[in-house]
Amino acid sequence: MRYIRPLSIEDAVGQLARAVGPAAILAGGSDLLVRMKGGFVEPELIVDIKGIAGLSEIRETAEGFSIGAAVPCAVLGENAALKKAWPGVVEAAKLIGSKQVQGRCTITGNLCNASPAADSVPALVAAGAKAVVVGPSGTRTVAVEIVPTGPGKTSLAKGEIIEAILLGKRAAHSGDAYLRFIPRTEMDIAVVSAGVNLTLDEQGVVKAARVALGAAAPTVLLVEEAAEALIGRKLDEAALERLARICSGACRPIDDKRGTIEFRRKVAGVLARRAATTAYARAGGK
Amino acid sequence: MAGVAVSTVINGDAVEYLCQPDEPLLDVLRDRLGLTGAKEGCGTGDCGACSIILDDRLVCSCLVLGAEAEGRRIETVEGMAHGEKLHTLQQKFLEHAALQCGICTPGFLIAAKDLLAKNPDPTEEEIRFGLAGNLCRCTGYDKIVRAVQDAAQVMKGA
Amino acid sequence: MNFDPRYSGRNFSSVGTRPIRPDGVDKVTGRARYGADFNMAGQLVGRVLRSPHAHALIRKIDTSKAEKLAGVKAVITAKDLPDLTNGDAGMYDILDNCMARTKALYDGHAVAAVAAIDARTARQALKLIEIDYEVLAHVTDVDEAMQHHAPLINDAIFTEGLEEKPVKPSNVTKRSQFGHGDVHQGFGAADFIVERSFKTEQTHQGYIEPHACVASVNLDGTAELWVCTQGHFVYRQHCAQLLGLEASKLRVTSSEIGGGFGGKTHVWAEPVALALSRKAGRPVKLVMTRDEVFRASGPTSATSIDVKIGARKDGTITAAEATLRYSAGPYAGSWAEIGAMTAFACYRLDNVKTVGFEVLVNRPKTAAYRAPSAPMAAFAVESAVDELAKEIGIDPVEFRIKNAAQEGTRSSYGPVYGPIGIGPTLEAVKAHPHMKAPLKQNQGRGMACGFWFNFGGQTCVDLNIGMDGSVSLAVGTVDVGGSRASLSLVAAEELGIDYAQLKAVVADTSSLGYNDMTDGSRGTFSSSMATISAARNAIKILRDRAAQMWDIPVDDVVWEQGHAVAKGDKYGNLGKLSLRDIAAKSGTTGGPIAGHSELVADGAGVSFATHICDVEVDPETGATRVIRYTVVQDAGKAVHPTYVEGQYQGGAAQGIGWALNEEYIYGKDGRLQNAGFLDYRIPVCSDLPMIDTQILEIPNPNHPYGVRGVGETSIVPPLAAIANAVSNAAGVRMTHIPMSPPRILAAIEAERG
Amino acid sequence: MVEVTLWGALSQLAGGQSKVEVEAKDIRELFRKLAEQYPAFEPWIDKGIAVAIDGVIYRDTWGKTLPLGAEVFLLPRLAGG
Repeated sequence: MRYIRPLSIEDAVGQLARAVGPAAILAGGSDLLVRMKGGFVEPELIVDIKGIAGLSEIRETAEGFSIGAAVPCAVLGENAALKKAWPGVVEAAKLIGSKQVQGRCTITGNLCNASPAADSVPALVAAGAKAVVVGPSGTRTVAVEIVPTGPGKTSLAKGEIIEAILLGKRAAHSGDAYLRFIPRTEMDIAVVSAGVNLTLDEQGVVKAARVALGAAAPTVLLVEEAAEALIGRKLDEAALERLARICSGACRPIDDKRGTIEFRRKVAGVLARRAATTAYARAGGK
Repeated sequence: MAGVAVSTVINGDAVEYLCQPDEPLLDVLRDRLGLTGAKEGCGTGDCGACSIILDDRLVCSCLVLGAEAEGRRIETVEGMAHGEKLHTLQQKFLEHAALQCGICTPGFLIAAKDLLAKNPDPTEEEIRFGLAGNLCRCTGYDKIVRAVQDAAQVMKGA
Repeated sequence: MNFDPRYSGRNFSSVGTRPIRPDGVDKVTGRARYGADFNMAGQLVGRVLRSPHAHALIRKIDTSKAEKLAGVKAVITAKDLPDLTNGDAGMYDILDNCMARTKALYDGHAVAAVAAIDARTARQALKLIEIDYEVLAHVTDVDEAMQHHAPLINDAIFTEGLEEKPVKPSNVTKRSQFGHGDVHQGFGAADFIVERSFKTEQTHQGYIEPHACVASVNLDGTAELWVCTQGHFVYRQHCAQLLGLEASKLRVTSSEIGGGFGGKTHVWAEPVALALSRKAGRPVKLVMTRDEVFRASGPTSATSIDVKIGARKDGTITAAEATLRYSAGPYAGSWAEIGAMTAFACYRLDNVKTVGFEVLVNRPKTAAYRAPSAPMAAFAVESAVDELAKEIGIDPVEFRIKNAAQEGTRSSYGPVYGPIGIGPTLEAVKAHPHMKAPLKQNQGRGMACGFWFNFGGQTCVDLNIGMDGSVSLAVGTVDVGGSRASLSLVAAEELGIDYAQLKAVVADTSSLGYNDMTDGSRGTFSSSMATISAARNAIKILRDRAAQMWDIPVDDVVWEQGHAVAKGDKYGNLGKLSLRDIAAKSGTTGGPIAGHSELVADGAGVSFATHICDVEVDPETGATRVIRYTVVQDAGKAVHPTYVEGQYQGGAAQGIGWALNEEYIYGKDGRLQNAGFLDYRIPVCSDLPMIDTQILEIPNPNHPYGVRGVGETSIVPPLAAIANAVSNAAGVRMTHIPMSPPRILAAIEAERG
Repeated sequence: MVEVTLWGALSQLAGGQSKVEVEAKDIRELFRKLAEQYPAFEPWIDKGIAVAIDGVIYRDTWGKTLPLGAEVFLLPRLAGG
C-alpha cells in the first residue's frame, strides 16, 4: 500500500491510470476512511489530491462558479457569493455529516461515492451542475447526473478524476432549495430528499424548473414531469399539489433500515412541495 | 508497505513520526504519540469523541490519515490548558458538571472551542447544532449546553 | 456488623452541596485513562472473528493458515477454553457467549480470536481462519420465537414454571407470575375496560466507550486485567472461574468507564483476552469496534406486551392484568420476570395479575440496561392508563393520584410498601407550571410514572488518614457518574472536615475487599453506607488517640465537627484537637489511623418518578420533536444534587431516544443492519431541549442519611410519557416503540382512513 | 412461626401453596427450614432469593431477624443496570 500526494492533476491521473491494484482518490476521506475501516475496500494506492494546485479553491468565473474537487463543504458555506447565487446547493452541502465531517467532505466526493441518498447531489442535479472530468485521454465536461450509475457505481473510467464542479451564472429571479427528511435533527443519512431550482419571470410565473429527488431510486431522480407541472404557472396550491403527486409517483424507492416504500413516496411529495415553496420565495416570487 | 514520514505541529510543538499509509491520525495520536485524550467511540465519524482541530478546522481524527498531517497544525485536548490554568471551557465543564463518565468530554471541549472561535456569542440553538456531531450518552446535553453558554459569556468579557 | 443503617434526621454541612468532582480535572484535560488508554510492554493486539450467521452449527474450524502467518502469536477457539458442558449452566452460558462452542447463536457471536503483533496482522489472520458452518433456520422476533413451528434455539430447554412439565422443548425458558386478588372478579366490577397490545424493539445502552481491556497472564499463574467495567470484582470472579485461575491471583483494575448503563456488568471479551495472553505468553489488548459493540454485547429485550385494565366510573381501578414476552437472546434470562414485577408497581390494586415469558431468539444475549425491563412494561401500562382515563373522562394526573400506591399498599409484586414517593411526584407534577403551559397546533403533552426497585449489596470501603491529616477514601464500586464526589461528601460529613481534605479513588481487586458491581442504582447508596461506617470506625480511633494525647479516658472524648473534644468541666483547659492535630501525632500514638467497613447494604428504598413531556408532530412526515421535558423523582436524599440532576436528565434522554428512534433492525437473513451510530440513532444535542428536574427527598428509612438509588428510575417513564404526548399531538394511539416517523405517519394515515 | 408468602414459581414447587408457615428466627434459618421442607427450593436458594420483610427487600443479609408478625415475602433476585 502506498500513499501519494501529487502536485499536478496530470501526475494524479497518470498514477491512477498506471495503478496495478485497487486505487482510491482521497480528498475529504469521510467516505473512503469509513470504507477502509469496515474492510470494504483495501486500496493498494491512495492518491491524495489536496496538494494539486487549484483543487482547493472556489473560483467565480464569467460562466458562474467552479468548485475545486478538494474544497470542503464547510468552505462552501463561507463563500458569500456562492451562497447568494446557489443557496440550495450550499444548504445541501452543509447538511452532509457533522461539523467535523463538514471540515473534510467535498461535493465531488459526495457525487463520486454514488449513494442514492447523497445530500448534495439532488441539489446539484436540480441546479444543472456539471462535472469537469480529467482523464488519460483528456478533459470532458458532463452533467453531474450521469456520474453515478447505481449505488456505489460511477461512469468514471480508470484514471479519471473529477477536477471541479461547475455551477452556472444565476439568471434574475432564480432560487433553489434542498430539503431532506431525517429522523433526528442532524447526523443522519437522508431517508428521502428533494432539490428544486426555479427561474421566474417578472410576474412570478415559473419560466424554468428542475426538480430532483434523492433516496427515491438507485440514482438521484431528475423528475422532468414535475418541472413541467410548474413551468408556466405561479406556485399556487394546485401546482404544488400536482408537484407533490408527481414526485410521489415518480419514486421507485426500497424498504430498508431507514424507511419504507410508502413513507418515502409520501414524504418525497411533501419535501418537493416545501422545497419548491422555499425556492420560489428565494426567486422573489410571492 | 512503505511507512510515511510526517513532520507536523501538535499543540504548538514540532513532532515527527512514521506511520502506515492507511493509518488514521487518531491511531497515530493515541498509539504512536501517547496522546490518548482523543477517544475512539466509533471510528466512522459518527460520535465526535476523536475531535481535533486541524489547521483551524474541526475534524474527526478517525477520518484523517496520519500521512495527511504533513506540514499542518493539530490541536488536541491536551493543549487546551496553559500551565496551571485550565481553559475557560474546561473550568466551566467542571463547574456545571457537564460530564458524567467523561469519555465524550475531550471531543466536546475541542468542538466547543472551535464553535466559540467562530461564533463567540452563540444562541442555545446554535450551540446545540454546533455540537450535534458529538454524542454524549450520560448527560442529556443539558449541562454541556449550559457550560458552553457560561464559558461564552466569560470569554466574551475577557 | 454493629453498624446501624437506620435513618436519623440530621442537618448536613457537606451533603447536599455541589463541589467539583475529584476526577474532574483529569477528565477535562484528557489525562483520565479509560479502557483503551492503557498499554503494557510487549503487548499484542487481540481481535475476534464473529459469525456472519444468525444460527449455524460449527462443523469445523481450521486455524492452521492463520497460525502460520508471520506476526501471529496465538489463535484460540472454544477448544482452548475449559469445557463446562457438564458444569454450572450459568457459567456455561457466559463462556459460550464469549466463544461459541458448538453453534453460532447470533450474528456477531464470537467463534475464534487471534493475538498478533499489530492490528493489520490480526485482521489478516482472521481472514485466514476457515470455518465450516451448517446454516440453521433462525428466529429473531419475540412473538415468532414463541410459535410452535419456530426454529428451536436450544433443544434442551423445557419451559420452567408451567403447571405441568412440558414434554417438548421450546424457546420459552420460563413462565413467571405475580399478583394478588381475583382479576376476573375485578374486571366484572369495572365500568370501563381498556385492552391493548404493545411492542417495543430492542435497544442498546449506547455507551460511547467500546469494551476494552488489557490482559496479562504470567507463567506463574498470576494475572492482571485492566478493563472498563461496572464491577471489577465480579469480572475477577467470572474470569477466574471460567479460566481456572485463582481469584486472588487475578488482579483486576477498573479503568475510568466511558458509560455502562448495565452493559458493562457482564464479561464479553475479557476471558478471551486472558486466554489469548495465556497462550501467547504476552499481554494482549482487546478493544471492540463499534460494530462489535452493537452486534455482540448485550442490548435490551425486545418485547410484546398485552395489557388490560378496568375501572369504575369514579376512577377507581378494579383490576389490572398484563402478559409480557421479553426476548433474552440465545440464553436463559429473567427479563420478563422483572417486567412482570414492575409493570403495575405504581398503583394500589386489589386485583392484579402479571405473567411473564422469557423467550430465546437469535440475537445477542440480553443484558441489563438501566432499570432493566421496567421501561417497556411501563410504556404498555402507562399508555393503557392514559387511555382508560380518557374513556372515563377524568384527568390523567388525577386518575393516577386516585390510584397511586402509598405507604401500606400491597405492591403488585407482593410485599407491602413502606414510605414511598409515587404520590408526592404526582402531586408535584400536578402543581408544576409545565402542566399549565399553553400548547400550539400539532403539539401535545403527555405524562407517565415509573418505578424501580434499587439494590444494595456487598460493599467494602477503606478510609485512610495521612500524617498530614488529609484523607484517602478507597471504594470498590466503580464510579459511573460522579460517585467519588458524593462519597467524598459523605466522608467529609461524618468526619466533620472539608471536602477538599479528601480524595476518593476506586481501588483494584487486590487492594480492597469484594464489592458487588455498580448496578441497580447501588453505587452511592451502598458505598455511602460503608463510607459512613468506615468514617465512624476511624472516629473511634481518633478519639482513642486524642485520649492518649490528653492522657484521659477515651469515654470522656467525643467527636464534634471534625475535632476531638474532652467532655466535662474537669477538662475545661484541654481545648480541642483537630483531625490534623491527631494525625500529626499518630506515629507515636499507635500508628496509622484508618477506618474500614465491610457490609451488606440491604434495604435500598424503592424509587418512583413522574415525567412530563411536550412534543410537536409534523402530520405530513411523522417527525416528532421533543420541545419541553420535566423530570420529577424521589432521591431519598440528594448527596450531590448536581449529579442527581445529571442522572435524571441522562435517563430521560436515553428514554427519549428509545421512544422515538433507537432500534435494532434485523434483515430477513437474521443479520443486524444498523450496527453503528449512523443508523442506530441515539439523540444528538440538537434533538433535545433542556431537561428540567425537580428532586423530591422522601427519606429512605434504611439509610442513615435517607439516601435512595437515583440512577435508573429516570429511564422508566419516558417511553410512555412521549407515547402519551405523541398520541395527544397526532390524535392516534401509538403502540409500537420506537415511534419512528414511518410508524407515526402510517398510524396517522390509517386514522385518516 | 412466620408466615412466608411465595411467588408463583416457588408456590408451584410447594404444591400450589402460596403461603407456608416456618419456624425461623432469621433469613438463614428460614432458608434452611424451607430447603428441608421443600427440597425443590434448594437450587432456587442457591441462585438467590430475595426476602422482603415488612416491605424492605433483603438480598444478602441472611442474619436479618424475622420480627414476630412480620410480613415475609420471597421474591426472585433481580439484575439491575
